[in-house]
Amino acid sequence: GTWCSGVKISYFKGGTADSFSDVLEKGAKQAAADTGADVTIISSNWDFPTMVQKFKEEIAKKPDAISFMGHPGDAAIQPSAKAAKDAGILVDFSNVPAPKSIATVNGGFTGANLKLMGNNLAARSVKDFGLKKGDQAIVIGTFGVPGRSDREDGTVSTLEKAGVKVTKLDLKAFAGNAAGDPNLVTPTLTASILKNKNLKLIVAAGPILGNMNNYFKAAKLEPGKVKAAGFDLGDTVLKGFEEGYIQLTADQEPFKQGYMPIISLCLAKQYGLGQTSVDTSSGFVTTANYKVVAALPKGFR
Amino acid sequence: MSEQKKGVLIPERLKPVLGAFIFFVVMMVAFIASSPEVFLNIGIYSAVFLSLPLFAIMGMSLVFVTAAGEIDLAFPSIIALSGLAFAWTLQQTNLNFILAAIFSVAVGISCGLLNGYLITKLGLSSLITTLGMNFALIGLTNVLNNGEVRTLEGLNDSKIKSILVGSFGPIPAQMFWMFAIAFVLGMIFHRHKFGLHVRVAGDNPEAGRAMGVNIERTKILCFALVGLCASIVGILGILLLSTYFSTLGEAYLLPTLAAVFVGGTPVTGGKGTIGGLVIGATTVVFIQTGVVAAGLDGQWTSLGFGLVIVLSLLGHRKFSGRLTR
Amino acid sequence: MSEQKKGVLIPERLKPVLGAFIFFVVMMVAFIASSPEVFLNIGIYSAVFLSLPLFAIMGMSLVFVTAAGEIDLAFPSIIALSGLAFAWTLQQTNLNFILAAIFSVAVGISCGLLNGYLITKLGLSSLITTLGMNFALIGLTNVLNNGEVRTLEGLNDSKIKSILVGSFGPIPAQMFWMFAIAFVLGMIFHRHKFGLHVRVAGDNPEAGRAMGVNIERTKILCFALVGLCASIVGILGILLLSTYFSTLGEAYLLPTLAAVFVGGTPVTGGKGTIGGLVIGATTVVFIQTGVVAAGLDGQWTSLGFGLVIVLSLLGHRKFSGRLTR
Amino acid sequence: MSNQPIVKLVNVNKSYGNVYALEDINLDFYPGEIVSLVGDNGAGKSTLTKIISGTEGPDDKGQIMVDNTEVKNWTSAKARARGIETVYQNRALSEQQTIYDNVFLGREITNRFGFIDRKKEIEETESLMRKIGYTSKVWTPYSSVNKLSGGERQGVAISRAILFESRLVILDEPTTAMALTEAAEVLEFVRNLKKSGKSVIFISHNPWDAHAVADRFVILERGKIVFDGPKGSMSADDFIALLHKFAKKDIKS
Amino acid sequence: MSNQPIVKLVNVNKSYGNVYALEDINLDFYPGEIVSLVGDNGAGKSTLTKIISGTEGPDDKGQIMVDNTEVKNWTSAKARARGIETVYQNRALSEQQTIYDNVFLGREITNRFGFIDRKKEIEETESLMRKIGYTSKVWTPYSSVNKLSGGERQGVAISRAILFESRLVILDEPTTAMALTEAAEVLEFVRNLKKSGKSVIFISHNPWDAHAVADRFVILERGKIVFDGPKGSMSADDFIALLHKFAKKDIKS
Ligand SMILES: Nc1ncnc2c1ncn2[C@@H]1O[C@H](COP(=O)(O)OP(=O)(O)OP(=O)(O)O)[C@@H](O)[C@H]1O
Ligand SMILES: Nc1ncnc2c1ncn2[C@@H]1O[C@H](COP(=O)(O)OP(=O)(O)OP(=O)(O)O)[C@@H](O)[C@H]1O
Ligand SMILES: [Mg+2]
Ligand SMILES: [Mg+2]
Repeated sequence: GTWCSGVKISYFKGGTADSFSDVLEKGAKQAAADTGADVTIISSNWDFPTMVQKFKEEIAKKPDAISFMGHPGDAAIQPSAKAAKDAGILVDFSNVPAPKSIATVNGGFTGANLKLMGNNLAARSVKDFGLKKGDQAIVIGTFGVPGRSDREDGTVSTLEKAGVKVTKLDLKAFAGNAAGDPNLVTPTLTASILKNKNLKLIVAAGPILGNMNNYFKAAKLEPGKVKAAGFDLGDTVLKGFEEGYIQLTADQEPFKQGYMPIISLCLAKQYGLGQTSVDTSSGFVTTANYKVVAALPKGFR
Repeated sequence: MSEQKKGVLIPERLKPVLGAFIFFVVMMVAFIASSPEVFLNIGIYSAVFLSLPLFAIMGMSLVFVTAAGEIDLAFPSIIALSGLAFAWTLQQTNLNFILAAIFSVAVGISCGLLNGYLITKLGLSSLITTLGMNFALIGLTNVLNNGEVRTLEGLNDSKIKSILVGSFGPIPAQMFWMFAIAFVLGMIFHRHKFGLHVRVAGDNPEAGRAMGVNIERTKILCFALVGLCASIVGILGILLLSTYFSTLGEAYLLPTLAAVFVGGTPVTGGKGTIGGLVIGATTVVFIQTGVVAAGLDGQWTSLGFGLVIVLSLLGHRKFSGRLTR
Repeated sequence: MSEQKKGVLIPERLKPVLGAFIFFVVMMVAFIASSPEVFLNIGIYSAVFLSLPLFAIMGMSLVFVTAAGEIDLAFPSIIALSGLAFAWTLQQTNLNFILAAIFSVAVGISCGLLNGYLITKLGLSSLITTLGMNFALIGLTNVLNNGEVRTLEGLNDSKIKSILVGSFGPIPAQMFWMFAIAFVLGMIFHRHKFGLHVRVAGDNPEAGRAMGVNIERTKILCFALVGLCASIVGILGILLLSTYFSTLGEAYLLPTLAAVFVGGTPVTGGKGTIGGLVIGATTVVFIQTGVVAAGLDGQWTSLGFGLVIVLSLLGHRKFSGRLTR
Repeated sequence: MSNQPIVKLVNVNKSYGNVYALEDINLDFYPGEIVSLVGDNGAGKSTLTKIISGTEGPDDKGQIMVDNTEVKNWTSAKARARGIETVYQNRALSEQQTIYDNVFLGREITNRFGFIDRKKEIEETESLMRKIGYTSKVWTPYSSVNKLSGGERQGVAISRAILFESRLVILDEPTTAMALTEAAEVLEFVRNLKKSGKSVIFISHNPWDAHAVADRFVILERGKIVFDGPKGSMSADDFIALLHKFAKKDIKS
Repeated sequence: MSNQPIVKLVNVNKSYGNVYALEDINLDFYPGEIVSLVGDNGAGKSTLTKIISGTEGPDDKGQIMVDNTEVKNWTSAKARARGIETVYQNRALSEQQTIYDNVFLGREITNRFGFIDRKKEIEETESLMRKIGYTSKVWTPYSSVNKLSGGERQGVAISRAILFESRLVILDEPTTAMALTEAAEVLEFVRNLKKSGKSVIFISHNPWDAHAVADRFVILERGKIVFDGPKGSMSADDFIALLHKFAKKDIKS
């Protein structure tokens, strides 16, 4: 398409190269191809000060619009959001909601409510797997980094409310980010499994969730003996469903988080339409419906 | 020997600074040529100058440690821990800036002193000790902070914020602080006897000891300076964001180290340059902006960053002779 | 002098190995005492031994580089890039393992040779060059890979996978490979003339040159060895996962470096120990497991990791004298 | 020679681990006297100078007396403040720093905030180097030491030792690796020190040099003093014979 | 002395940047001859030895002839293969390695895969050290060099030079920092080398030592040969006078 050509949009993705950010980028590039918009991809390594810094730099470059994602919260970005508005730049937010800043710029929001997503996953797990007081669960991820770990924090709090005892395995703690190589999680997860005699549930995301079969083998667990749930959806996760290692996942549809903001911003820029908000975290993939999902075209989640 | 080299026009000690500067200019010319619309716009400079001072202030203290023949990899965690001290005190005291800054600086300096003590008094390798301490201190920070994000909204309207990180026309206030600190630390490094002792500590500590210089104390003070600068960086960073995260310091590790070496301070100790560091930090913070502006997105940035570091090293090599083993 | 030290019962060259071993045993005893239900169960050892060989194989090559008086920080990116070569070839050739492995190893070695060339022939500092190259190579990997996750499902049933990373009873096959490589590299490091030349290169390169040793070639080969081991680690890592991510090598940087030093190889060059490295790597991979098993979750892990590194350094210091400046 | 020794060692011992580098050393050094300290490699000569100059502490039992008062926690800074200057065997120069920085190291001329008065240091360095005969068109006080030849480095180390109000100058093998003419200059310089009333401890492995400058000989062997006596009318050959007599014999099988 | 020189230098030059360390050097070294090479600091003595031993390449114009044939791309490995051994001024020892590793460095005894035959190396080291009179209860061939005293290190460096079939041995200031008796042993050793038909280049700043061992003197000054002649009946005092005559004068202002 060419209807949006000449419109400059800076699109923020999170990491330089992780599967989630890469799908975001794919979405944004697809939208660029569909609309003709001139999209520049900005990466922040998921580092908050860097994000804010890059946000300010982009405002200085005066593009037509900025799609800002994964940001560190209102206090840090509201002043810049205001500056962007004053400079006549359209701003859209994605991935993590920032109500005050969104109000400031009259922007749209595309993404999941991550905390809610975490809460929901936990609630659904309690229901589907019949968890009860005294059961144990392991949650793998990053914790206590708001914005980055809202999802996991939400999962933990809801599980704990249900009386489940949660062990947190922090990926960042072991020398950088063990998410990079899921192999490196094996020993600690095994230790945790051995430690938690009453283990009923393991929660993880992305590549770690996709590697669940290997963790189960290492810990000599039968598939399904302990339930596995988590976030994101890729080939390896679907395979996990097929082999019975994974029972539940919630996908926040990163492709849409890349695609929708560009469309919304183009509409706003070219035709003066109001910016759109989209919730991308509507459903769950379960043992009942994973086959349907697996049959869908690949590379979009 | 019958002839002598003549006409060495550039004094030896200015070569690294000049080398770093030439490299910076060449890089900027390339950037301007590739994206004039970005780099001929003053706005981009205002934006880059927001964070430049933080890298530069951190880097200056690393010049001291490096010249003293040691290395410090623990500063990212010290930023996080002293930043926590700052944010926590602000919250507890209803934004008493002075108290919070004092506490933060005290925490930062204590961490530095601890590193210095382990390294000089117990004779441990600084590379590995500070690598270990970086883990230990970020762990401590996380345990204490327990995952809170500390929003300090009141700061947005505070006078102290506008003095420290406000702006004078297009120039962020922290740029002036950076130059002030660079002047003071530059004078100390190049002209004060402490600076001389630092360089001697890195070059030939035995000689220093024989001449009555307290080499251990000198080195410990260098590590303490890292702690001090880390807490300043933490404070400025928090003021800029009005928010505290425990990941505050993480992103500083590699760019700041790179700035030290791109700036012409050799890893081998015995010399260094504060002026060069400021230029090196500027080079480093412009790299990413320049690569993105050149239309190479995301993935290309680290390729560009890496190449610039290696190229700048080659430049120093040709210009000032081999810096390092 | 009128008296001589007598009865030095432990040969000097075994001290670092013994030191690393004692430290490891003390740590394990503490872990067993704190969580017998975990550490008296063979399962945990099987699990730890899955990833231990990857750290250990990587670390062995770093012992060579460190003993040669240099350092290499680029290996994480070499893992990623040579891993990409492996995964890509497998995809292109319908899982032709031999071809993929050859290509991967060639890529890994080439990266190492490039580092070695820059460092020895152009005389650049290895610390900064490899820091820069780490950025450049991961950037290149990302540009080439363009964000794909490469799933290699067919691998799961392949014979080669079960030979390389299958298991013999409770023991993962890669443990045998680790011991085999440790034996070969240990013999080369401690008994072959190449190993002697490596140590001389780190201790007194001038002396080596005067005696006709090609110091440059020796160092370049050490960097090439890092490239080779990085590609082996990449291949094993991909086989374990049956999937390729470009973030594959990232998490190895700090633990592997720590393993080298915890294992008793000093940063100053001139000596090292492959046996110590294996013990050091084992210590490092058990740390996190131990902390988690002790019931301290999340945030405490890095605190524990950092403390163990500093403590082990102190242990070496007391046991073998100052290893490093 | 006056009757009061500048430095007096009483029962000084020094051990490194199980190795005794010095055993029960009793020695006096008087003003205006040149003492040649000789002995085999490893005899303890350098160790003795390090103890006098405060860079190494002796074992507990003995005493160091300066101007007849015992000194405790003797450091190199204190020794220099009391007029004891040392030219170390390894020269103790920081190669990457300038000549003037090295000359004034540890005793910088500063303003009251500790900032170095470069101009003054350079002036004094220049006049000093001129005085002891080291000048050059190639280097200036701004040159860093790594640009200098071995002999020139020696010159910097020596000039540093005499710049300040020194009373006892210790020279640990100052002529090692020096060519004949340069070595001769050092010997001349040692004699001048004596003329200006200073006391000198001169360590050398060259028996002719040691003999040429000395008023008194002290021979150390394996940490012990085996000879301490005036030169008197002893000839160089007598002295060499004496040295051979005390030389340790058991290095050969 | 036979008529064919082992090494012949023809018009050899060596410059470092703008500094000429050697200018138009023409020199022959004959079998069974001890040449004392002397000259001021920085005269170029070490540079000359480095060129002969292949650790530094000369400038293009001159020639190095070994056994009357010109050699090109001369390296230390080649020089050693041709029987030219050097004891460098800085000893060229790797401190952290064992004595036997140092002795055989660059010429290890290995099996055909390159693995070192330790047992053999140790045996040979032991017999060698015994032969030249260095034995000790304190160290063994297993000891690392950093445990040795200066004199002992010198012994390792020297034994390394004679272990192999050497014809020309270059000793660059082998007695520096050595005590009288140890220095005497080195001189004795040099004379033994000659007796066994080897040729020796002996560099020393000690004119008595240089005189004592020499058959022939070569005096270098500022990169040029200013004297090259047999010892004949020249006395030590004549030799010292000669040295003083040629010594560079302009180091003093
Ligand atoms: N720091 C040290 N640690 C252990 N032993 C030491 C140390 N310093 C000196 N020694 C030992 O003490 C003894 C005396 O050494 P010292 O350097 O005083 O001898 P010296 O007479 O100066 O010899 P030289 O003529 O070779 O300089 C020697 O055996 C030496 O090995
Ligand atoms: N690698 C080098 N780079 C630059 N100049 C050098 C180098 N090596 C030697 N020189 C210079 O060459 C000249 C000759 O040095 P050389 O070491 O040969 O003198 P020498 O006669 O051995 O002196 P000494 O008696 O002090 O050992 C000196 O001016 C020295 O500074
Ligand atoms: Mg001595
Ligand atoms: Mg020489």
